[in-house]
Amino acid sequence: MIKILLFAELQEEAGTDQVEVDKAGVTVNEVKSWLQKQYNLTALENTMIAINESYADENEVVKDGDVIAFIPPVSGG
Amino acid sequence: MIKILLFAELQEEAGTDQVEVDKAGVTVNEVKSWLQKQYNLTALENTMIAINESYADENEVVKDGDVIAFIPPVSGG
Amino acid sequence: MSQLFDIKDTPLSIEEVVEKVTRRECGAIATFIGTVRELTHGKRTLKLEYQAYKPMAIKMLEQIGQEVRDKWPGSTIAITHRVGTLDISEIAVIIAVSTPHRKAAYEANEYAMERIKQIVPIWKKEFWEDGTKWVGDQLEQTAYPEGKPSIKGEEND
Amino acid sequence: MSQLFDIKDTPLSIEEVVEKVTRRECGAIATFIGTVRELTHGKRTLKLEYQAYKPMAIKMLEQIGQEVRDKWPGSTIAITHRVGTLDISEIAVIIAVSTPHRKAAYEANEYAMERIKQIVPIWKKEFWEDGTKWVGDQLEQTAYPEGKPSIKGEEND
Repeated sequence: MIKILLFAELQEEAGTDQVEVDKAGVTVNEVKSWLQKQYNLTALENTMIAINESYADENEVVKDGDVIAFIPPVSGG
Repeated sequence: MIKILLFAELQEEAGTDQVEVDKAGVTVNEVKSWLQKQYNLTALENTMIAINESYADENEVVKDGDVIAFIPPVSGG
Repeated sequence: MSQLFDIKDTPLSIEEVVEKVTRRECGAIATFIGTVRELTHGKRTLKLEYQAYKPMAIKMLEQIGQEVRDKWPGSTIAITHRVGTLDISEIAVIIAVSTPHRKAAYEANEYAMERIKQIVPIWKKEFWEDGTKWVGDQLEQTAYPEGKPSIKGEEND
Repeated sequence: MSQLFDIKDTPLSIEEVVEKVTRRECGAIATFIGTVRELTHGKRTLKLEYQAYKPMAIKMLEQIGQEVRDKWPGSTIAITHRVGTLDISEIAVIIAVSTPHRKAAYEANEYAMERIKQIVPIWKKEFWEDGTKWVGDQLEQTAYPEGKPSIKGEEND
Protein backbone atom coordinates (compact mmCIF):
# COMPACT_ATOMS: atom_id res chain seq x y z
CA MET A 1 0.00 0.00 0.00
CA ILE A 2 1.03 3.56 -0.61
CA LYS A 3 -0.46 6.72 0.82
CA ILE A 4 -1.31 9.60 -1.52
CA LEU A 5 -1.61 13.15 -0.11
CA LEU A 6 -3.56 15.88 -1.86
CA PHE A 7 -3.44 19.62 -1.21
CA ALA A 8 -5.11 22.87 -2.16
CA GLU A 9 -7.34 22.61 -5.25
CA LEU A 10 -6.48 18.92 -5.72
CA GLN A 11 -7.85 18.21 -2.28
CA GLU A 12 -11.04 20.10 -3.08
CA GLU A 13 -11.47 18.45 -6.47
CA ALA A 14 -10.93 14.96 -5.07
CA GLY A 15 -13.01 15.66 -2.00
CA THR A 16 -10.36 14.07 0.21
CA ASP A 17 -6.89 14.90 1.51
CA GLN A 18 -5.52 11.38 1.37
CA VAL A 19 -5.98 8.07 -0.39
CA GLU A 20 -4.48 4.68 0.41
CA VAL A 21 -4.07 2.43 -2.59
CA ASP A 22 -2.22 -0.75 -3.55
CA LYS A 23 0.21 0.72 -6.09
CA ALA A 24 3.66 -0.33 -4.85
CA GLY A 25 6.02 -1.14 -7.74
CA VAL A 26 4.68 1.29 -10.32
CA THR A 27 6.13 4.67 -11.27
CA VAL A 28 4.98 7.99 -9.86
CA ASN A 29 3.68 8.79 -13.32
CA GLU A 30 1.43 5.75 -13.30
CA VAL A 31 0.10 6.69 -9.88
CA LYS A 32 -0.62 10.13 -11.26
CA SER A 33 -2.54 8.77 -14.27
CA TRP A 34 -4.57 6.51 -12.01
CA LEU A 35 -5.35 9.40 -9.68
CA GLN A 36 -6.38 11.67 -12.54
CA LYS A 37 -8.89 9.12 -13.86
CA GLN A 38 -10.14 8.02 -10.47
CA TYR A 39 -11.04 11.55 -9.35
CA ASN A 40 -11.37 13.32 -12.68
CA LEU A 41 -8.77 15.88 -11.62
CA THR A 42 -8.11 18.92 -13.80
CA ALA A 43 -5.21 20.46 -11.88
CA LEU A 44 -2.61 17.70 -11.91
CA GLU A 45 -0.60 18.99 -14.86
CA ASN A 46 1.81 21.40 -13.17
CA THR A 47 1.88 19.42 -9.99
CA MET A 48 5.17 18.36 -8.40
CA ILE A 49 5.71 15.09 -6.62
CA ALA A 50 7.27 14.41 -3.25
CA ILE A 51 8.01 10.93 -1.99
CA ASN A 52 8.36 10.73 1.78
CA GLU A 53 8.66 14.51 2.07
CA SER A 54 11.37 14.98 -0.58
CA TYR A 55 10.86 16.19 -4.13
CA ALA A 56 11.08 13.26 -6.53
CA ASP A 57 11.15 12.47 -10.20
CA GLU A 58 8.04 11.22 -11.99
CA ASN A 59 9.90 8.14 -13.20
CA GLU A 60 10.70 6.95 -9.72
CA VAL A 61 9.13 3.66 -8.67
CA VAL A 62 7.07 3.81 -5.49
CA LYS A 63 7.64 1.27 -2.74
CA ASP A 64 5.25 -0.23 -0.23
CA GLY A 65 4.71 2.24 2.61
CA ASP A 66 5.76 5.31 0.59
CA VAL A 67 3.90 8.57 1.08
CA ILE A 68 3.34 10.28 -2.29
CA ALA A 69 2.39 13.95 -2.11
CA PHE A 70 1.01 15.80 -5.11
CA ILE A 71 2.18 19.38 -4.77
CA PRO A 72 0.47 22.11 -6.81
CA PRO A 73 2.55 25.23 -7.54
CA VAL A 74 3.31 26.65 -4.12
CA SER A 75 2.13 30.09 -3.01
CA GLY A 76 3.45 30.61 0.49
CA GLY A 77 5.22 33.74 1.67
CA MET B 1 23.77 86.63 21.15
CA ILE B 2 24.07 83.23 19.49
CA LYS B 3 23.86 79.82 21.08
CA ILE B 4 26.53 77.23 20.29
CA LEU B 5 25.76 73.52 20.79
CA LEU B 6 28.47 70.91 21.24
CA PHE B 7 28.14 67.14 20.99
CA ALA B 8 30.07 63.91 21.54
CA GLU B 9 33.83 64.45 21.95
CA LEU B 10 33.50 68.20 21.45
CA GLN B 11 31.19 68.35 24.43
CA GLU B 12 33.65 66.35 26.53
CA GLU B 13 36.65 68.44 25.42
CA ALA B 14 34.89 71.71 26.09
CA GLY B 15 33.37 70.48 29.33
CA THR B 16 30.01 71.94 28.35
CA ASP B 17 27.20 71.18 25.92
CA GLN B 18 26.34 74.79 25.13
CA VAL B 19 27.81 78.27 25.06
CA GLU B 20 26.09 81.63 24.60
CA VAL B 21 28.27 84.27 23.03
CA ASP B 22 27.89 87.67 21.38
CA LYS B 23 28.94 86.73 17.84
CA ALA B 24 26.05 87.83 15.63
CA GLY B 25 27.27 89.19 12.26
CA VAL B 26 30.35 87.05 11.83
CA THR B 27 30.70 83.91 9.68
CA VAL B 28 30.35 80.37 10.95
CA ASN B 29 34.03 79.96 10.24
CA GLU B 30 34.92 82.80 12.57
CA VAL B 31 32.74 81.33 15.30
CA LYS B 32 34.57 78.06 14.78
CA SER B 33 38.01 79.69 15.13
CA TRP B 34 36.93 81.49 18.28
CA LEU B 35 35.56 78.25 19.73
CA GLN B 36 38.71 76.34 18.92
CA LYS B 37 40.93 78.85 20.72
CA GLN B 38 38.55 79.37 23.62
CA TYR B 39 38.34 75.67 24.51
CA ASN B 40 41.49 74.34 22.92
CA LEU B 41 39.47 71.86 20.89
CA THR B 42 41.26 69.19 18.83
CA ALA B 43 38.27 67.60 17.12
CA LEU B 44 36.76 70.53 15.21
CA GLU B 45 38.35 69.77 11.85
CA ASN B 46 35.89 67.32 10.30
CA THR B 47 32.97 68.87 12.06
CA MET B 48 29.85 69.91 10.22
CA ILE B 49 27.77 72.94 11.01
CA ALA B 50 24.05 73.29 11.45
CA ILE B 51 22.29 76.61 11.88
CA ASN B 52 18.87 76.33 13.48
CA GLU B 53 18.77 72.56 12.88
CA SER B 54 19.71 72.65 9.18
CA TYR B 55 23.12 71.89 7.70
CA ALA B 56 24.82 75.12 6.68
CA ASP B 57 27.87 76.41 4.90
CA GLU B 58 30.89 77.66 6.83
CA ASN B 59 30.73 81.01 5.04
CA GLU B 60 27.22 81.77 6.23
CA VAL B 61 26.86 84.77 8.51
CA VAL B 62 25.21 84.09 11.85
CA LYS B 63 22.34 86.25 13.05
CA ASP B 64 21.26 87.24 16.52
CA GLY B 65 19.34 84.38 18.10
CA ASP B 66 20.78 81.68 15.83
CA VAL B 67 21.57 78.26 17.23
CA ILE B 68 24.88 76.99 15.81
CA ALA B 69 25.51 73.27 16.26
CA PHE B 70 28.92 71.71 15.70
CA ILE B 71 28.33 68.22 14.43
CA PRO B 72 31.16 65.69 14.53
CA PRO B 73 30.99 62.84 11.98
CA VAL B 74 27.79 61.03 12.86
CA SER B 75 27.70 57.40 13.98
CA GLY B 76 24.09 56.49 14.54
CA GLY B 77 22.41 53.39 13.21
CA MET C 1 15.75 27.18 22.12
CA SER C 2 12.43 26.95 20.34
CA GLN C 3 12.73 25.71 16.79
CA LEU C 4 14.07 28.10 14.17
CA PHE C 5 11.64 26.93 11.47
CA ASP C 6 8.00 26.63 12.29
CA ILE C 7 4.47 26.46 10.88
CA LYS C 8 1.78 27.82 13.22
CA ASP C 9 -2.00 28.09 13.13
CA THR C 10 -2.13 31.00 15.60
CA PRO C 11 -1.12 34.69 15.16
CA LEU C 12 2.62 35.24 14.75
CA SER C 13 4.79 37.35 17.04
CA ILE C 14 7.60 39.38 15.51
CA GLU C 15 9.42 39.70 18.83
CA GLU C 16 9.38 35.92 19.23
CA VAL C 17 10.99 35.27 15.84
CA VAL C 18 13.54 38.07 16.27
CA GLU C 19 14.42 36.69 19.70
CA LYS C 20 15.41 33.37 18.09
CA VAL C 21 18.16 35.01 16.01
CA THR C 22 19.43 37.64 18.48
CA ARG C 23 23.05 36.90 19.36
CA ARG C 24 25.79 38.86 21.12
CA GLU C 25 28.09 38.62 18.11
CA CYS C 26 25.52 40.03 15.69
CA GLY C 27 24.80 43.69 15.16
CA ALA C 28 22.22 43.49 12.40
CA ILE C 29 18.85 41.81 12.17
CA ALA C 30 16.77 42.11 9.01
CA THR C 31 13.22 40.89 9.12
CA PHE C 32 10.60 40.47 6.49
CA ILE C 33 6.94 40.41 7.49
CA GLY C 34 4.44 39.32 4.89
CA THR C 35 0.94 40.56 5.62
CA VAL C 36 -2.41 40.00 3.96
CA ARG C 37 -2.90 42.80 1.43
CA GLU C 38 -6.42 43.99 0.76
CA LEU C 39 -5.99 44.99 -2.88
CA THR C 40 -4.15 43.08 -5.62
CA HIS C 41 -4.37 44.61 -9.09
CA GLY C 42 -7.39 46.56 -7.86
CA LYS C 43 -9.28 43.46 -6.70
CA ARG C 44 -10.41 43.34 -3.08
CA THR C 45 -9.35 40.37 -0.97
CA LEU C 46 -11.70 39.54 1.91
CA LYS C 47 -9.45 37.01 3.65
CA LEU C 48 -6.88 34.34 2.87
CA GLU C 49 -6.50 30.71 3.80
CA TYR C 50 -3.07 29.10 3.96
CA GLN C 51 -2.57 25.36 3.90
CA ALA C 52 0.76 23.56 4.39
CA TYR C 53 2.13 20.08 4.00
CA LYS C 54 3.55 20.71 7.42
CA PRO C 55 6.34 18.14 7.96
CA MET C 56 7.72 18.69 4.45
CA ALA C 57 7.32 22.47 4.70
CA ILE C 58 9.43 22.49 7.85
CA LYS C 59 12.04 20.29 6.16
CA MET C 60 12.17 22.72 3.21
CA LEU C 61 12.47 25.72 5.56
CA GLU C 62 15.34 23.93 7.28
CA GLN C 63 16.95 23.38 3.89
CA ILE C 64 16.64 27.09 3.13
CA GLY C 65 18.25 27.76 6.50
CA GLN C 66 21.18 25.56 5.56
CA GLU C 67 21.55 27.31 2.20
CA VAL C 68 21.59 30.69 3.96
CA ARG C 69 24.19 29.60 6.49
CA ASP C 70 26.36 28.23 3.66
CA LYS C 71 26.09 31.42 1.62
CA TRP C 72 26.39 33.89 4.50
CA PRO C 73 28.66 32.33 7.13
CA GLY C 74 27.96 33.63 10.60
CA SER C 75 24.29 34.25 9.88
CA THR C 76 21.37 32.89 11.88
CA ILE C 77 17.93 32.61 10.34
CA ALA C 78 14.47 31.83 11.68
CA ILE C 79 11.26 31.53 9.67
CA THR C 80 7.70 31.06 10.86
CA HIS C 81 4.78 30.66 8.48
CA ARG C 82 1.15 30.91 9.47
CA VAL C 83 -1.56 28.54 8.26
CA GLY C 84 -5.35 28.71 8.54
CA THR C 85 -7.62 31.67 7.89
CA LEU C 86 -6.08 35.16 7.94
CA ASP C 87 -7.78 38.54 7.86
CA ILE C 88 -6.45 41.65 6.10
CA SER C 89 -3.17 42.91 7.65
CA GLU C 90 -2.58 39.70 9.59
CA ILE C 91 0.94 38.31 9.35
CA ALA C 92 1.42 35.30 7.03
CA VAL C 93 5.18 34.90 7.34
CA ILE C 94 8.11 36.26 9.33
CA ILE C 95 11.72 35.83 8.27
CA ALA C 96 14.45 37.07 10.62
CA VAL C 97 18.15 36.97 9.80
CA SER C 98 20.94 38.12 12.06
CA THR C 99 24.47 38.73 10.82
CA PRO C 100 27.53 40.50 12.18
CA HIS C 101 27.13 43.20 9.51
CA ARG C 102 24.17 44.79 7.85
CA LYS C 103 24.43 44.11 4.12
CA ALA C 104 24.37 40.33 4.52
CA ALA C 105 21.24 40.47 6.68
CA TYR C 106 19.20 42.11 3.92
CA GLU C 107 20.60 39.84 1.20
CA ALA C 108 20.08 36.62 3.11
CA ASN C 109 16.55 37.65 4.04
CA GLU C 110 15.58 38.37 0.48
CA TYR C 111 17.16 35.12 -0.68
CA ALA C 112 15.17 33.14 1.88
CA MET C 113 11.92 34.74 0.74
CA GLU C 114 12.60 33.85 -2.90
CA ARG C 115 13.30 30.27 -1.91
CA ILE C 116 10.11 30.00 0.15
CA LYS C 117 8.15 30.92 -2.94
CA GLN C 118 9.97 28.20 -4.90
CA ILE C 119 10.18 25.10 -2.75
CA VAL C 120 8.09 25.24 0.41
CA PRO C 121 4.79 23.31 0.11
CA ILE C 122 2.40 25.99 1.33
CA TRP C 123 -0.65 27.16 -0.59
CA LYS C 124 -2.78 30.26 -0.42
CA LYS C 125 -6.49 30.48 -1.14
CA GLU C 126 -7.87 33.91 -2.01
CA PHE C 127 -11.40 34.85 -0.97
CA TRP C 128 -12.91 37.66 -3.06
CA GLU C 129 -16.42 39.05 -3.11
CA ASP C 130 -17.15 37.04 -6.27
CA GLY C 131 -15.40 33.78 -5.54
CA THR C 132 -12.37 31.91 -4.27
CA LYS C 133 -9.22 30.46 -5.79
CA TRP C 134 -6.17 28.52 -4.71
CA VAL C 135 -3.35 30.68 -5.99
CA GLY C 136 -0.41 28.96 -7.60
CA ASP C 137 2.70 30.00 -9.30
CA GLN C 138 3.20 33.51 -8.02
CA LEU C 139 6.59 33.63 -9.65
CA GLU C 140 4.76 33.38 -12.96
CA GLN C 141 6.64 30.36 -14.08
CA THR C 142 4.09 28.44 -16.14
CA ALA C 143 5.97 25.29 -15.31
CA TYR C 144 9.07 24.60 -13.30
CA PRO C 145 11.88 24.97 -15.84
CA GLU C 146 13.51 21.70 -14.85
CA GLY C 147 10.28 19.87 -14.15
CA LYS C 148 10.56 20.51 -10.44
CA PRO C 149 11.52 23.36 -8.18
CA SER C 150 15.23 23.85 -7.89
CA ILE C 151 16.03 22.31 -4.56
CA LYS C 152 19.67 23.31 -4.53
CA GLY C 153 19.35 27.02 -5.16
CA GLU C 154 21.89 27.30 -7.95
CA GLU C 155 19.96 29.92 -9.86
CA ASN C 156 20.16 32.31 -6.95
CA ASP C 157 23.93 32.51 -6.75
CA MET D 1 -0.98 57.98 15.26
CA SER D 2 2.23 58.17 17.21
CA GLN D 3 4.99 59.89 15.32
CA LEU D 4 6.75 57.98 12.55
CA PHE D 5 10.21 59.31 13.44
CA ASP D 6 11.34 59.23 17.01
CA ILE D 7 14.32 59.32 19.35
CA LYS D 8 13.79 57.48 22.65
CA ASP D 9 15.81 56.94 25.80
CA THR D 10 13.99 53.74 26.77
CA PRO D 11 14.14 50.23 25.23
CA LEU D 12 12.63 50.01 21.75
CA SER D 13 9.73 47.78 20.76
CA ILE D 14 9.77 46.17 17.33
CA GLU D 15 6.01 45.56 17.38
CA GLU D 16 5.40 49.24 18.10
CA VAL D 17 7.44 50.45 15.11
CA VAL D 18 5.98 47.82 12.79
CA GLU D 19 2.49 48.79 13.92
CA LYS D 20 3.12 52.35 12.68
CA VAL D 21 3.62 51.19 9.09
CA THR D 22 1.07 48.38 8.90
CA ARG D 23 -1.61 49.25 6.34
CA ARG D 24 -4.36 47.31 4.61
CA GLU D 25 -2.96 48.10 1.16
CA CYS D 26 0.54 46.85 1.97
CA GLY D 27 1.62 43.22 1.84
CA ALA D 28 5.28 43.59 2.71
CA ILE D 29 7.07 45.04 5.71
CA ALA D 30 10.86 44.98 5.88
CA THR D 31 12.50 45.91 9.14
CA PHE D 32 16.06 46.49 10.12
CA ILE D 33 17.04 46.15 13.75
CA GLY D 34 20.48 47.38 14.75
CA THR D 35 21.71 45.78 17.96
CA VAL D 36 24.80 46.34 20.08
CA ARG D 37 27.43 43.85 18.88
CA GLU D 38 29.88 42.52 21.44
CA LEU D 39 32.86 42.05 19.12
CA THR D 40 34.12 44.40 16.44
CA HIS D 41 37.35 43.36 14.70
CA GLY D 42 37.97 41.04 17.66
CA LYS D 43 37.68 43.81 20.24
CA ARG D 44 35.16 43.36 23.03
CA THR D 45 32.58 46.11 23.55
CA LEU D 46 31.25 46.39 27.10
CA LYS D 47 28.42 48.83 26.35
CA LEU D 48 27.58 51.76 24.11
CA GLU D 49 26.30 55.25 24.69
CA TYR D 50 24.29 57.08 22.04
CA GLN D 51 23.80 60.83 22.05
CA ALA D 52 21.53 62.77 19.68
CA TYR D 53 20.91 66.37 18.73
CA LYS D 54 17.31 65.41 19.16
CA PRO D 55 15.23 68.06 17.34
CA MET D 56 17.56 68.07 14.35
CA ALA D 57 17.86 64.27 14.35
CA ILE D 58 14.09 63.99 14.10
CA LYS D 59 14.05 66.56 11.29
CA MET D 60 16.69 64.57 9.40
CA LEU D 61 14.77 61.32 9.94
CA GLU D 62 11.70 63.07 8.55
CA GLN D 63 13.73 64.18 5.55
CA ILE D 64 14.84 60.58 4.96
CA GLY D 65 11.18 59.59 5.17
CA GLN D 66 10.33 62.10 2.47
CA GLU D 67 13.15 60.84 0.26
CA VAL D 68 11.89 57.27 0.68
CA ARG D 69 8.31 58.21 -0.15
CA ASP D 70 9.53 60.08 -3.25
CA LYS D 71 11.67 57.18 -4.44
CA TRP D 72 9.23 54.39 -3.57
CA PRO D 73 5.71 55.77 -4.01
CA GLY D 74 3.17 53.99 -1.85
CA SER D 75 5.71 53.19 0.86
CA THR D 76 5.37 54.06 4.53
CA ILE D 77 8.44 54.28 6.75
CA ALA D 78 8.98 54.63 10.49
CA ILE D 79 12.30 54.96 12.28
CA THR D 80 13.04 55.01 15.99
CA HIS D 81 16.56 55.50 17.35
CA ARG D 82 17.57 54.86 20.93
CA VAL D 83 19.80 57.17 22.95
CA GLY D 84 21.52 56.70 26.31
CA THR D 85 23.45 53.69 27.57
CA LEU D 86 22.90 50.34 25.83
CA ASP D 87 24.07 46.88 26.82
CA ILE D 88 25.14 44.13 24.40
CA SER D 89 22.24 42.92 22.19
CA GLU D 90 20.04 45.89 23.06
CA ILE D 91 18.34 47.55 20.10
CA ALA D 92 19.86 50.86 18.92
CA VAL D 93 17.65 51.48 15.90
CA ILE D 94 14.57 50.09 14.21
CA ILE D 95 13.60 50.93 10.64
CA ALA D 96 10.29 49.59 9.31
CA VAL D 97 9.10 50.07 5.73
CA SER D 98 5.83 48.84 4.33
CA THR D 99 5.15 48.65 0.61
CA PRO D 100 2.55 46.96 -1.57
CA HIS D 101 5.24 44.60 -2.89
CA ARG D 102 8.29 43.02 -1.40
CA LYS D 103 11.31 44.19 -3.38
CA ALA D 104 10.73 47.87 -2.64
CA ALA D 105 10.48 47.22 1.08
CA TYR D 106 14.01 45.82 1.25
CA GLU D 107 15.44 48.51 -1.01
CA ALA D 108 13.84 51.41 0.81
CA ASN D 109 14.90 50.02 4.16
CA GLU D 110 18.53 49.70 3.13
CA TYR D 111 18.47 53.17 1.62
CA ALA D 112 17.13 54.66 4.85
CA MET D 113 19.87 53.00 6.87
CA GLU D 114 22.58 54.40 4.58
CA ARG D 115 21.09 57.85 4.92
CA ILE D 116 20.93 57.63 8.72
CA LYS D 117 24.67 56.99 8.74
CA GLN D 118 25.18 60.06 6.55
CA ILE D 119 23.01 62.84 7.84
CA VAL D 120 21.36 62.14 11.19
CA PRO D 121 23.14 63.87 14.11
CA ILE D 122 23.52 60.89 16.44
CA TRP D 123 26.81 59.75 17.95
CA LYS D 124 28.00 56.51 19.47
CA LYS D 125 30.52 56.15 22.25
CA GLU D 126 32.23 52.76 22.58
CA PHE D 127 33.21 51.43 26.00
CA TRP D 128 35.97 48.83 25.90
CA GLU D 129 37.93 47.20 28.72
CA ASP D 130 40.83 49.57 28.02
CA GLY D 131 39.07 52.83 27.28
CA THR D 132 36.29 54.73 25.57
CA LYS D 133 35.89 56.57 22.30
CA TRP D 134 33.27 58.58 20.46
CA VAL D 135 33.09 56.81 17.11
CA GLY D 136 32.85 58.93 14.01
CA ASP D 137 32.80 58.33 10.38
CA GLN D 138 31.72 54.72 10.16
CA LEU D 139 31.40 55.04 6.42
CA GLU D 140 35.17 55.56 6.36
CA GLN D 141 34.95 58.84 4.59
CA THR D 142 37.86 60.81 6.01
CA ALA D 143 35.95 63.95 5.22
CA TYR D 144 32.59 64.59 3.66
CA PRO D 145 33.35 64.73 -0.06
CA GLU D 146 31.41 67.95 -0.56
CA GLY D 147 32.35 69.43 2.77
CA LYS D 148 29.08 68.38 4.27
CA PRO D 149 26.87 65.34 4.23
CA SER D 150 24.76 65.09 1.14
CA ILE D 151 21.38 66.22 2.29
CA LYS D 152 19.59 65.47 -0.97
CA GLY D 153 20.54 61.83 -1.44
CA GLU D 154 21.61 62.04 -5.09
CA GLU D 155 24.48 59.64 -4.70
CA ASN D 156 22.13 56.86 -3.70
CA ASP D 157 20.11 56.80 -6.85
